[in-house]
Amino acid sequence: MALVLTEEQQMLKDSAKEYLKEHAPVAALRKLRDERDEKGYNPSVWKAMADMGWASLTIPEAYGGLDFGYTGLGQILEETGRTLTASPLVSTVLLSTTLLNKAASDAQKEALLPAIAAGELLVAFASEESGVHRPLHITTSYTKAGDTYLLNGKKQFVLDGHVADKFIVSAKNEEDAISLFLVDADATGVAIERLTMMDSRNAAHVSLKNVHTNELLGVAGEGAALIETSLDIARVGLAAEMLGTTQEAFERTMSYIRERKQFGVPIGSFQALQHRAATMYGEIENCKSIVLAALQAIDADSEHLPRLASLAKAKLGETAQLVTNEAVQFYGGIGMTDDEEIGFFLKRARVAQQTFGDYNYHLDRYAKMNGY
Amino acid sequence: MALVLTEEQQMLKDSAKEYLKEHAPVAALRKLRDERDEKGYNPSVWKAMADMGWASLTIPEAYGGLDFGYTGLGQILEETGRTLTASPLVSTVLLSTTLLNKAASDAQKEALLPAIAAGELLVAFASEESGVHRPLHITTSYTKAGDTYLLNGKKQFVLDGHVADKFIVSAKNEEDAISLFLVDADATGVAIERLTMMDSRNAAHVSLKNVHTNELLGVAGEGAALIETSLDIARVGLAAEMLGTTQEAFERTMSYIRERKQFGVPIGSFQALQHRAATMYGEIENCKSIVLAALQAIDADSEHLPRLASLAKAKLGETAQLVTNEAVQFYGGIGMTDDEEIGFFLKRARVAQQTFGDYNYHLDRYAKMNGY
Amino acid sequence: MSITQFRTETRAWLEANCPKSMQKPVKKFTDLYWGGSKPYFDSEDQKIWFERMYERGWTVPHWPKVYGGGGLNKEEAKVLKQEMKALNCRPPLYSFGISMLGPALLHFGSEDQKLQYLPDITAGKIWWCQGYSEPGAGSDLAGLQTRAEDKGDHYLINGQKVWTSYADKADWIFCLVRTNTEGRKHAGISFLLIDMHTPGVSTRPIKLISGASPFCETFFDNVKVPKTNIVGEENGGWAIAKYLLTHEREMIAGIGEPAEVPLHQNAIDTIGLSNGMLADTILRPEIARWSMNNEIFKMTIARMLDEAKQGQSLGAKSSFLKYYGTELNKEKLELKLAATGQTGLVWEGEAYDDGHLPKYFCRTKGNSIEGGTSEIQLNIVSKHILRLPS
Amino acid sequence: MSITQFRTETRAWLEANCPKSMQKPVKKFTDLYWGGSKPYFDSEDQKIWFERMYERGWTVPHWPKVYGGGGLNKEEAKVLKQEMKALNCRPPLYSFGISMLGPALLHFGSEDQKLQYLPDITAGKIWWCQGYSEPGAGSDLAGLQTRAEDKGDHYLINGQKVWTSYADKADWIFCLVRTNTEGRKHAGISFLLIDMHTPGVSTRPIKLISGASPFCETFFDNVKVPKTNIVGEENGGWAIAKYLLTHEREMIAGIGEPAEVPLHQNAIDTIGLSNGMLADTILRPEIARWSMNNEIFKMTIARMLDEAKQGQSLGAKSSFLKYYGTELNKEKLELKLAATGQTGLVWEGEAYDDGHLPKYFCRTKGNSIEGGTSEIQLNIVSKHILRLPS
Repeated sequence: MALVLTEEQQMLKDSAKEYLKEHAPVAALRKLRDERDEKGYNPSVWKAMADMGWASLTIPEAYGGLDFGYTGLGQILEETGRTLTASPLVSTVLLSTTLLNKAASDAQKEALLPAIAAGELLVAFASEESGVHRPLHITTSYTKAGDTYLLNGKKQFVLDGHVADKFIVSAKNEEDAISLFLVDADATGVAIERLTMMDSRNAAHVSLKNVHTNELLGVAGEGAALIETSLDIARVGLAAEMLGTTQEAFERTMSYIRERKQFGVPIGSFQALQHRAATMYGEIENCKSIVLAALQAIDADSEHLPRLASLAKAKLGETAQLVTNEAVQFYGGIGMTDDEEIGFFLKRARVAQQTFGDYNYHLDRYAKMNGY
Repeated sequence: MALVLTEEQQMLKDSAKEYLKEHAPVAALRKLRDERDEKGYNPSVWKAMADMGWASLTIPEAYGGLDFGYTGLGQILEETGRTLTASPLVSTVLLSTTLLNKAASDAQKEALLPAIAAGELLVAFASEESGVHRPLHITTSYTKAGDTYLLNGKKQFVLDGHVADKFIVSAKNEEDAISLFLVDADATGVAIERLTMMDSRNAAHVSLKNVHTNELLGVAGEGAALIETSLDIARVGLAAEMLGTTQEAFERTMSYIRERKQFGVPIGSFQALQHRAATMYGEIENCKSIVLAALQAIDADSEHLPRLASLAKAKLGETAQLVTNEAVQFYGGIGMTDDEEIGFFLKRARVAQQTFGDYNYHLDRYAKMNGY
Repeated sequence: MSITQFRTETRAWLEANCPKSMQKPVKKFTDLYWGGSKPYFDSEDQKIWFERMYERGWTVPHWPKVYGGGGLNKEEAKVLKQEMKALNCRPPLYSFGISMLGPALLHFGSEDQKLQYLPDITAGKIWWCQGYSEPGAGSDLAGLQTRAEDKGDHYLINGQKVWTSYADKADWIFCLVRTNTEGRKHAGISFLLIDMHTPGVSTRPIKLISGASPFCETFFDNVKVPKTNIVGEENGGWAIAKYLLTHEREMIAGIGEPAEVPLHQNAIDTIGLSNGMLADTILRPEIARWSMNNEIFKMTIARMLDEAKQGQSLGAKSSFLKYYGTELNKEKLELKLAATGQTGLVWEGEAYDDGHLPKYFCRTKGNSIEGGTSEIQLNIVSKHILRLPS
Repeated sequence: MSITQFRTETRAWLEANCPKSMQKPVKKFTDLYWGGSKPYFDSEDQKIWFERMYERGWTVPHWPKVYGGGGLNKEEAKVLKQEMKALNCRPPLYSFGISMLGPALLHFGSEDQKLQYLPDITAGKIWWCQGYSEPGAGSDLAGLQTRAEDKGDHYLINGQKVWTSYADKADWIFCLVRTNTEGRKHAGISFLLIDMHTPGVSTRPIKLISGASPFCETFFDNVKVPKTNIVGEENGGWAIAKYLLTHEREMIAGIGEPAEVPLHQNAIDTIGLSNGMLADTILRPEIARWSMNNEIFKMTIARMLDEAKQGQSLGAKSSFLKYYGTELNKEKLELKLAATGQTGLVWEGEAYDDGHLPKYFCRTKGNSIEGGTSEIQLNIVSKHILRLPS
C-alpha cells in the first residue's frame, strides 16, 4: 500500500484541524487546568466530536459506527495532538472500543458501542498497577463466586478513570490466567482517586475491594493476548497524537525563530540553530513514515503490527522529547513562562512518552522480537 | 593533591614534545608503514628515548631506574600520542615493567629491569585470546612437569609480539587459577604471526605448543589480581597517550578551519562547526582531568584506581572517537586522502579504543563497581 | 590557631549549635532564610541558627570582619564549608546580596559603599535582587534599553527589567542601565543600586512552567536615583556585569543539591537489581554514562580551580563549566523521570511530594537559558578559547 | 503481457541465464563490469552475463529502446529489479554513464546527443567520469575556476578537477566549466563533455585513507573541445548540475549492500546470545537503536517516493535523505567495529578478508563529504524546507 492518505482520510483530517483550532485550542486546556475543572474535559466539545463521527470511526456499521478504520482515527488523534485537546478519545475510543470490538459478545456490543458512538458512554481500561508500563504484571485477582466474579486489586494511572462510566478491568486467577471484566464505575467496592498529572490530563487510581461483576469480556483466561493486541493499536494511535504534538511544537518554534531577533538579526539565521532544526525536521519526517505505516498495518490486520507499534511508540517518544526540549530552549526565557503555550507541549510529551511504554520499553521489545 | 603537574613533570613533558616533534613525527610512522618495516618501530629512536630515561621512569633506582612515577610516564605517553610514535613504550614500559615491578623476584628484576631501562630488552605481555578484551577469560594452560612448567595455548593481539625478546604469558591450571610466566621469544614451541593493524602499529598472534619454562612470575595461582591491577595502570597510561592523540587531532582541525575558506569565508566562522568544536573542547578538558587524576592515583597507590582507570579509558575512548570522526568531517575531502595526516589519527584512535577494553567494557565495569 | 585545631573546634561548635531541623536538605523556598526588611523565619530553629551564625560573622565567613564577615582565610572558609556539609547544615542566610552584589562591591565599590551596604547584607537586613535582562533582549544583554538620564544630582530611570529574582519581595535592586545612547552599546552601560521603595518602581511576578513564580518583571517609571548609587565609573558598568556573569556561571555550574543521593542509587531504589545489575538493562548504561560524565566533570571543576590558584585565570572556561554543568543537570532530571515512569509525573498531592520531581524537572529547563544560554556559552568558547573567526 | 506474466517470465529467464557466480554479493571493484574502451572482464561468467543482459536491453532496462535500453515501463523495471534482488544477481554493467550522465542527457540533451552517447553507454563502450569538484572549492561548487574560453568553433579548457572517479580509467568526462567570469558565479557555468584522449588531459590517482584509489585529480592544459559538446545552453550548466546533485543524493541515500545481513545478526554471530538477548547488554540497545532508525528511514524513503509519484516533488527532501542515509551508514560501521573488537581492525591478510571491514569503515567516512557534505545538506533543508532566514 502506498504510504499516503486517501482523499477521504485527508478530508477528515482537514475538517478535524478546522474544528479543533476553533473549539478546542491549547487555551481550552489551560482553562480546564486553571479552573480545576471537575471533569477535566469539555463534555459539549466531546458531544460535538461524537456528532461529527469521531467516536464511531472504528465501530462497525451494525452497531451504529462508521467502520472507517484506524488510519482515519489516527488523523483525528494527530490533530488533537496539535491542539493538546483533552478528551476521552484515547481512553474510550482508541483503547476501550478496540477491546470491545475484539472481545465483547453481541449483547455487550449492542449495549455499549452505540452509546460510545453517540458520545454518551465513557469506558476506561484499568490495567496498569504501577507507574512503569508492565501491562501483564498484575496482582489484581478474580475468583468465581456462583454466577458472578469477585475482583480485588489496585489499578494505577487509569486514563479518564474519574469520569468513566464503566471500566474494563484486567485480573488474574490463581493459575495466573488473565481475564477482562466490565465493571460499573459506581459499583460497590470501587474507589476512585483522581490524579493531577503534569499535562493536566485525566488519570486516576482505581481500587477494587470485593467488587462483584457478572460481565466477563471475551474468553476467560485469554486476556493477555487481547491486551497486547489492543495495546499495540493504542500505542500506534497515541503515536499519531504525539506526531501532532511534535509537529505543532516544531512549527511554532520555527515561526518563532524566524521572527525573534537577537543582536539585530533573527535567531533563525544562526547556523547552529538551523542545523539542529534541520535534524529535527528529518526525525519528524521519520515519525510521519512510521506512524502512517503502523496505522495502515492496523487496518490491514498485518502480522507486523507488534513490531511497527513498538517502532512507532519508541520513535515518537524519542522525537517528542527532542523537539519539545529544543522548543523551550529555542524560545529562551519566554519558553519558561506559563503564559507562553510551548511549555504545555513539553508537559504533554512527557506524559504521552510514558503512557503505553516509553522508548526504552519498546527498544527492548523490538530487540526481543528480532531475536536478540 | 592539586590537579596540576609539578614543575619536574612539566619539564619532562616539554622536553619530550621537543624531541618527538623532531625525531618521531607522524611522517616517521608513515615511513615505517610504507616501507613495510620489518620491526615496525625505529630502534635508534627507541635507544635515544631510553637514553633520555623514558624507559626507566617507573623502575626503582636499585635496578637502574629513575623511580619518577607514572604521572611522569603519562606525560611522555601523551606526547607520543600527539606524534603517533610507534615504540615499545606501551608494551615494555607501561605494561610489562609494571608487572615485573609488582611480581618479579629480586633475581628476575636484577636480570630484566636494568636491560629494559637501557632500551636493550623488549618484553611483551601475552594475555588476550580474542579480539574482544576479556583478560581473565583464557584457555591457555600450564602444567607442572618436574622443575619446569609446560605451556599450551594461543594468544592474540600481543602488542609488539613479533619484536619482543621475552613474553609474560598468562595461563591457568586445572583449578582455573591463573599464573604468569616468563617465556623467551625463541623458546621451542613458540610461533609468532605478525599482524598488520589499521594503525600500522605492532601486534602479533603468539601460539605456545608444549613450551617449557621454569620462570614463574610472582606467586603461583595469584595472577588474576596482578593482571587486573597492572592492566588498570596500563589503561590509564594508554588513556594518556589517547589524550595526546585527541588533542593533536583537535588542534590540527582548529588550525585548519581557521584558515580554510569556503564561500569566501573561513569555514571556522560557521556557527554550526563552532558549536561542535566548543563541545569537543569541553570533552577534551574532561579528558585532561580524568587522565591526570588517574595518573596521580597510580602514584598515590589509591584504592580508587580501578574506578578511575575505567573512567579514564572509557572517556578517552569516547572522546577520541568523537574528535577523530569530526576531524575528518571538518577537513572534508582532503581528510579522506592518505596524503593528509589526519586519517592516521582516526586509525590510531580506533585501535587504542579497543586495546585494554573499549567504552562499553568500562562503562559496564564502572556500573558494577558502583553496585548496579 | 592551626587548621586542624580550627577544624576540631568548628565541628564541635556546629554540633553544639546547629539545630537538628537545620541539618536537613533544602527542598523548598522557605527552607532557607532570605532576610530582608520584613524578615520571615519559617521556624524558631531557623531564627536561632541564623542568629548564632551571624554573631560569629559566619553568614558570610570569608568577608572581612569590618564588613560584618567572619574574616576567615581561604583555607578556614573551606574547612567550615566542609564541616557544614558533613553535618548537612543549611546555610543560615541565603541572598543575592551575598552571592552576587557583595563580590561586585568588594571588587568595584568605593570604601563608602562597602561600609554602607556590606554589613547589612551579612546581617540579612536588605533583600537584594538583580536587574540585568530586559524583555526582547534575551541573550543580547548589551542591547539593554532602560534609560538613566542625567538630571544633575540624580538619574531619572525609565524602562523595564525582566527575570528579576523575587523582585516582589526585594528591598533594593542592582541594575544595569543605559547612561549613554551613543557609540558602542557596551560602552554606555552603568551599574546602579536602586531602592525598590522609591516611587515609580513596580513589579509583577512571572509564573513559570514549573508553577512557581521566583521571577518578576520590574518597571521603572520616572524613578529618581541619587548619583552616589552608581558602582564604579559612569558608563563602566559592562566590566562589572561581565565580572558578575562569570561569577554567576561558576555558581550555576555547581548546581546540585548538597550531599545528594547518587543517581544510580535513585534508580536502584525505583527499579531494583537483578543479578547485581540494574534490572532495566536499557536504562543502566544511560545512568552509568551520566554518572561517569558527572564524576569526571567534578574533576574538571577541581582542576580548573587548581589551575586558577596557580595564576591561570578561569576566564572563558567558566562558559564551558556553565554550559556543561547545566546540561548535565537537565539530563539528570530526564533520567530521573525515565526511572520513575508515570509516578514521577504526578503534579500535586502529598503522596507525591507535592510534585517536587516534575516541577524541578520543568525548572531545570531554564538552567541552560538563564545566566547566558548554552548557545551563548558555546559562542564564547569558540571565540575566546578556540579563537575561531567570526 | 500482464505484469504477473512479466514477473514469471523474467524470473524464469534470470534463473536460466544468470551464471551462479554472478549471484553473489559485490565485494570489490572487479566484481562489477565497468565497460570502457579497454574492457576488462574478471571472469567468463561476467562476460556472458553482460552479453545476455545487453542483448535484451537490460543493462539499462528503463531507457527507451532507441537509445539501447530495454524500453520497460516503471512497473516492469521495478519487477525486474525485485527479481534480480531475489536471486542476488549482480548488475551486468555498472557505470556513471548509466547512473549520472544518462539521466542528464535524457533530460537536457539534444536528440543528436542522445543518439550519439546513450547507445554507447548501454553497450558499455565508453567509460564516463564526472568532473565537478575542484581543489580548494570543496562545498562551494559554484565557485569553480576551470575556464572554457570561447575560441570560435571550440572551447579552450584550462584548469583542474578533483575527486573524479576512476578518471585514470575513463574515456570521457562530463564536466562543469566556467564559460563566463562576470556576473553571478552560478550563471557562468556550462556542462561540457570532454574526450579524455584529447591532448592536454592528464590524471593522477588520489590514495584514500582506506588504501584504495577510486578517485583522481584531472588536469586540463589547453584542451580543445568542440562547441557541440556542450549539453543544454551555454552558461546554463548550473541547472543540470543541481539536477544531477539531487539525483546523486538520492542514490547515495540508498547506499548499502543488497540483501545484506542485518546488523543484529552480525552482532549475534560475533557476540552470541545469553538468555535470548545479545550477550553484550551495553551494545544491545545501540544495535537496536540503529536498527529501528534504519527500518524507519527505509519507510521514509518509500513514503517520499510515493508522495513524489503523487506529484509532490522530492526537491530539497533529497538533501535530508542524503544526510540521514550517509550518517546511518557511518554509524553502522562504527557499530560493526564495536562488535568485532581488535579482529575488525586487522588491515591485511586472507584470514581477515583482506581487511574489508576496516577499509570499508574508513571509506564510509567520505559518505558525509562527497556529493555535498552533511553540513551543506542541513543548510539546504533549513533554507529551502524550513525557510529559515540567512
